[in-house]
Amino acid sequence: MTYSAQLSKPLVDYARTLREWSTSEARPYARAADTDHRPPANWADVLDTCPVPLGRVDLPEPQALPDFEEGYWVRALVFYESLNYGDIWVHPTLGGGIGHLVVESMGTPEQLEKWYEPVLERGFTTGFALTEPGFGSDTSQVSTTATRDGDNWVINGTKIYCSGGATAEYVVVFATVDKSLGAKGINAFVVPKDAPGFVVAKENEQKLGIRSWVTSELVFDHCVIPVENQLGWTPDGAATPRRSGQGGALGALAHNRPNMSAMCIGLGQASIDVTAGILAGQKAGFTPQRWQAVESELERMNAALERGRRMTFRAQYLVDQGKEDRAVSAAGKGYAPQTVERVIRRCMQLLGPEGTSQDLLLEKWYRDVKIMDIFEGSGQVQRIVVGRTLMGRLVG
Amino acid sequence: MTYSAQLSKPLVDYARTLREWSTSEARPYARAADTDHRPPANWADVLDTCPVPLGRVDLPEPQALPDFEEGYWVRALVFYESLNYGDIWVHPTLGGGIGHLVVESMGTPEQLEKWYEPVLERGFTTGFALTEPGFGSDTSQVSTTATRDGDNWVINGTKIYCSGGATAEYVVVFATVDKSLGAKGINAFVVPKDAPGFVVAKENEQKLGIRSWVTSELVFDHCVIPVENQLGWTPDGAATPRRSGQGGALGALAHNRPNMSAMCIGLGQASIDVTAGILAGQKAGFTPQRWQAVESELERMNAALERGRRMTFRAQYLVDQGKEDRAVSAAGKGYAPQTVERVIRRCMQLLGPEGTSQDLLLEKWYRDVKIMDIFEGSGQVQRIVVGRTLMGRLVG
Amino acid sequence: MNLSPDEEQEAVAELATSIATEIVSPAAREAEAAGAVPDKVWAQLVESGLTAPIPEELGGGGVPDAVTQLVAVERLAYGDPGITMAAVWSGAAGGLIARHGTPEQTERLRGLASSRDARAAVALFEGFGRGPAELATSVTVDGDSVRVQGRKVGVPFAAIADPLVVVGRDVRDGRLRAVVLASTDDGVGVDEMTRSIALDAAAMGSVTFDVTTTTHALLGGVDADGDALTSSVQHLRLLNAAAQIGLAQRAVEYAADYATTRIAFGTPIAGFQGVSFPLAEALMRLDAARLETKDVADRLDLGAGLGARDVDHAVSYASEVALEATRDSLQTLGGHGFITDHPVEIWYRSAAALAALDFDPTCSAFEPAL
Amino acid sequence: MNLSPDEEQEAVAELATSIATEIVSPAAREAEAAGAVPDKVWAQLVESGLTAPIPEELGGGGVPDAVTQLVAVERLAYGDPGITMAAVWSGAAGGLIARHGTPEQTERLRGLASSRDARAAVALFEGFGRGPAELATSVTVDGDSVRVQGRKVGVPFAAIADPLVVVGRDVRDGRLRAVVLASTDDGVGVDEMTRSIALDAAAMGSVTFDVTTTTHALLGGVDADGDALTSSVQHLRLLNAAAQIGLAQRAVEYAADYATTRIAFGTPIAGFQGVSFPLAEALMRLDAARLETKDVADRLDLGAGLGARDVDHAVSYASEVALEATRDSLQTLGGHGFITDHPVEIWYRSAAALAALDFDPTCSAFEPAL
Repeated sequence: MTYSAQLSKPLVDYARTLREWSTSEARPYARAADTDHRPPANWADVLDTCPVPLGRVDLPEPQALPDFEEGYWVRALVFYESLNYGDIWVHPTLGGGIGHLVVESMGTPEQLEKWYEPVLERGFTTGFALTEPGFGSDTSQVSTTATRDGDNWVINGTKIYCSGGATAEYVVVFATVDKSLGAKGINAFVVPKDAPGFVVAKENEQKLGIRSWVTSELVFDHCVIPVENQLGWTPDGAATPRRSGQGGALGALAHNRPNMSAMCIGLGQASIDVTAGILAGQKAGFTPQRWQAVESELERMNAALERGRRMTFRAQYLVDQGKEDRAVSAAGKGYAPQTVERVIRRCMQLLGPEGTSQDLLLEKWYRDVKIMDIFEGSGQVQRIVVGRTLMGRLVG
Repeated sequence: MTYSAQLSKPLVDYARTLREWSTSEARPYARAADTDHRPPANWADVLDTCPVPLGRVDLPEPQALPDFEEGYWVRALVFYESLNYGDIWVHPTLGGGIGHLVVESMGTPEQLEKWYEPVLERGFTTGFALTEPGFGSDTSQVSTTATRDGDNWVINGTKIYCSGGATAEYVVVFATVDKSLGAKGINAFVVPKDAPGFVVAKENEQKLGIRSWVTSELVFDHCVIPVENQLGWTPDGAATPRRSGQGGALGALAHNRPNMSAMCIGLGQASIDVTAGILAGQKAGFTPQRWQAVESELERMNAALERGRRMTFRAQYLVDQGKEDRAVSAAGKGYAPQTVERVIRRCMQLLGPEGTSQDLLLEKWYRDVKIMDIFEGSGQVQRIVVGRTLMGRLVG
Repeated sequence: MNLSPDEEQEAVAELATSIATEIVSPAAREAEAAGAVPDKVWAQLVESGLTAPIPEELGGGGVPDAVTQLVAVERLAYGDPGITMAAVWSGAAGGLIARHGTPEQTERLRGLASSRDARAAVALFEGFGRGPAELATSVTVDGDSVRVQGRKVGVPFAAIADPLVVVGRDVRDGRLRAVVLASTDDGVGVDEMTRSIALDAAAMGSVTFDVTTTTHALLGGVDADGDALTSSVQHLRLLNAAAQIGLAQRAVEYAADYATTRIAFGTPIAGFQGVSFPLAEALMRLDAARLETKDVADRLDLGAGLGARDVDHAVSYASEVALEATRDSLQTLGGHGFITDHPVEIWYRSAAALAALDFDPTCSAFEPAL
Repeated sequence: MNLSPDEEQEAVAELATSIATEIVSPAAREAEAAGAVPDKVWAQLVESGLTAPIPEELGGGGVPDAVTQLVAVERLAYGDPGITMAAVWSGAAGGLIARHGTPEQTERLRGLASSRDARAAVALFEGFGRGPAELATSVTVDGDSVRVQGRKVGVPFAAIADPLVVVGRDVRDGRLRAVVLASTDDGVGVDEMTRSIALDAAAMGSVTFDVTTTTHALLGGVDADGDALTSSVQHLRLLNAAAQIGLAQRAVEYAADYATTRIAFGTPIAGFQGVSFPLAEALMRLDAARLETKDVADRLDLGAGLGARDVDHAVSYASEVALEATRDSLQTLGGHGFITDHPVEIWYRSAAALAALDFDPTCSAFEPAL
């Protein structure tokens, strides 16, 4: 088979069906989800209306996503773009979270059996607690401590941006066992939601966007967990960890960068399409010069979005081929979110003040998409990753 | 008087006269100056045709520029923009150079009498030798050495980008007397063109642009000069230097940043005007959509140029008021040259392949203007200067 | 050429900065939540005389020159753009009446200038990139009768403004006209009000007009000078640009301050050029935008043969600068910029709201991030 | 979906890279000075079969698929764009004839494909942003007679090309037509040749046509398929984009290499994000441009219902990327980038020349630097 960037017909059809469903069935709840800071109460009913599998974990039988010849990760991109084309509120209702991905990445066989496999079987949300008030990108600065006390670890510290922190069965917490070791002292611990000293300080943080996505502030106040909850450890001591502490955290996130880009692209495409639809009905209001400019703008925005889409597909294509390339996925992440931000902004401008009003969803998507420019590494981080392919570790 | 960015009528008239002259009389020699890597042989005759004073130094009586209420430095901007609107070849024929500015900045009274005042009286070119093959912006890396030998200094090293290096009466050379002192070991020395060991390795370097501006590669091969040629020194030892070595070099250049911006703006405006003139005659060749785009482009380019002009004027206005602000002049230098580069490039594109041919001067100006984005500090340097006003010395 | 601030400008800048810092900024969240400026803050702004250019003899605080007005708005918006523009837009209606009104019309200002309850507005924008010369809102004068027809967007206090000064064009000679109405007048249809991405304290909405009134409502009467009105209206647009500059300057300073204290990879993040350069660029661009608005405002004031496009470009550039500057400021804080513990997100949203209010697609262009 | 290079692509990339590095790049300055590709280099390029997609049975090196041709041009331009495009543009004429010609026309290729002296050209561009659908050059077929009228710019080997394949539109049905002429034919008026900012090895010029010939000169005869020709012509445009990508990639790598060894302020300058980030961005954008050209080329090859605008945008983006990438590369070297001791200035100039050759002002927009 020669070079081709075309998706197979089954995947294209799946994408179309999903996009149409998310537009007609999910999007109507988008404004309320933002205002209420949670998905609609009837979210399961809404999901029930979807004619294609969504990979739900809330059903008695976990629902698998269909397979396509393109492979797992490329399928994921199509899924995320199409789903978020409607709105972003659906995403967390599909459960999962990312805590168990860290378990999968770093756990011993016993730990996988205890904390990873049940997620696949039963489907429940797992939390992830890395970021702290004192740092963001520089994860070596973890200041939450884990202190050995006999057969237990005692955890102390504050974590923010814990996705699913308030609703997860357990949260994977990154803490240092010895600050003097720097990044090497950081370990991951499974903290069940009922552990003593586990405090939900803010159930859902007040955010610019993605308000219906629960991110919590968690406080660990002498929180006690058994020693075997340290990932990569057995009660008898260190097992061979599959990945180290920081690496584990980043490893679990690595494949997610392109997914984040795909969500952005979904929102960007939705914004262009909504805008183009409204403007088409308003053509008479524009001078011919301005209408030409408007048409060129829409065309250029679509071309830019398509560029981001291609970069993102390439990154996950390589993952599916077993040839993961961090710089390729970083390039896509550096391109797509900021470009989509500009796309949505420009769409709002083209529509005038009504474009920034809450009558439309563009202003919401503009707020939502901002985090996707930060999550999984800001543009600076992506530039460092890409720059190192040319100039090595000098780039930092 | 309230706020006003308007120039007085006399200065506007002077600018117009100069611009018209440089366009009609100087521009016709521009292509040859580029090809021949020197100003036209009859340059003095060309200058004779100018109806307003140019500040020539080649005449028996040095010619002063007229005074205007706006002050010395604002006048200089108008002068540089208008003069270079025709082409850049005229500039060096007006003599001067910048070596004597360093003398003025760093010299003792005796040194000023010997090397500065004669320039004002007789007018001749003075050279400046700072950059070396091994460094550019980081002037602390000067590796040319000055070694004391009795009543002499012996200078060894290679300098590039020496403006007027091959034609100057003397060159001010920056050399270190003690490498271990870093920037503090760097001193400035007046090296007459007939000093033993003064070698013109390349009379005029092969450059992308400004080919008619002589910049030389100079080699100092055990070049011997008297000890009193060290600026700020007397035969009896150190006088109180007005400024230190590096500071002297930078001080002499500080007021020149906005001048460099003004030259750029002259070239940018010339490019827009030439392009607009040609395109006006080709309107019929464009579709209406494209013609609208062309018109918008020209308008936006003019607006951008005007922005750079305002920034540049503000910087020199402050100098004239005795309130020099390095960050203000850095902002203008960060804005104008790169913007002009894009302006000229876009003009060439609008004209198609004939726009990049040597039939027009745009391709020459595109090459010329590139150095103005580098001379007197690249964009990075300007960002550091401006960033420090917000964040202090952390920015570097 | 005189680019130095004069005494009045310096005094205004100082006063406005202190009000911005001490009164406006602390009330920003409250005003947004309430969708209205807190009474006490409104009163203090009205008393300052900074937000309505109304002569002292009409009970106002005096009419500063055009550049000084920009300075005042920029500095106040440095405190909070939502509160500031609510007051400025309300004051703008009074300013227009004071400058162009008939004696009968200006007389009405006496109450307005000092009232703490009055909300006035100018209904100017129509979207579609239309500048004053292209407004589609029509004013038909027929004997004593005047009919106003059109649709306006981004009208402050859309549901309650009184006076509501509507700007349109005379169908007979094309001259710019303003008509003094009220939101509650017959024929004024206010769309259902919804919140916006920002600036909710100004309670903006869309309004459809089909009003029949008399020539008494024509600002400045039947023979009003359309060119003078155009100049005033263009000036109003520059006030929005000034607000963009003020809010963006604040965002950049906030981010720069954060960058000097926040440690990552062993050093304050200001030490990374990837962090410091975008902020430096924002500062450079703000310089350019500030000079542009001042220059254009000054020339408007002089009646200098100014192309309308100069205003279009000045407004457009200020918006572009503010959009990117607030974005880069938010990014400087990373994830922390995304939570409402920090105010950067307000400025980020406000820049977007202002940028959509007065927008011409031919003055700037979409560019992908890379 | 298959984004992996196949064996042919890998082999072509390897061959082209080695020719680029060992043969093309070292000859760059000489070719520019002479305004012609040195004979030996030309011969080696022709022998490689990489620059002319001519079937083996006609004496060529075979016709690779569209994406593979892009790979070849990109890699060769990595060596030097001037030499590469001279050969590619000459080869393109042969490629068009091979693909669309009548047996009589393709027969003539036997000599051309292996000749080291022949210079052929396609006269395609007209400026004004015109894509193939809008070409103003007219082809009038009247019985056995064919008349070609129009003006072409950026015609390679303008004064000597034989064959010179002129692309225009049939005045009767609007279909795209190509007519096989020679520069020396009656009615072909070549403007006085001047040098350009770059790419002088291709000896480009402007040519005016008013030629009367016979239907024998119509590429593919009277009934030639206009849509198939359109697809080929669009593909030619993508080759220019590939050249932009190749030269820009080279510039970025060169600058990155410099940045890792050049010391300033105590550290290799690659350690400053102000240096490394622009190069990283260039690399990211090159990735995007490369994927775009390949995708569009592949869909052209498939005859997939491709909008002509996709080609316009791909070409435009590749130019934008190359212009900025070469600029940032030159800046990385600072003053040293400005002297001809380093080759970055060649790539900087070449990007400008290619960017002006095929340009549509509606696909991108002027942006000030700040």
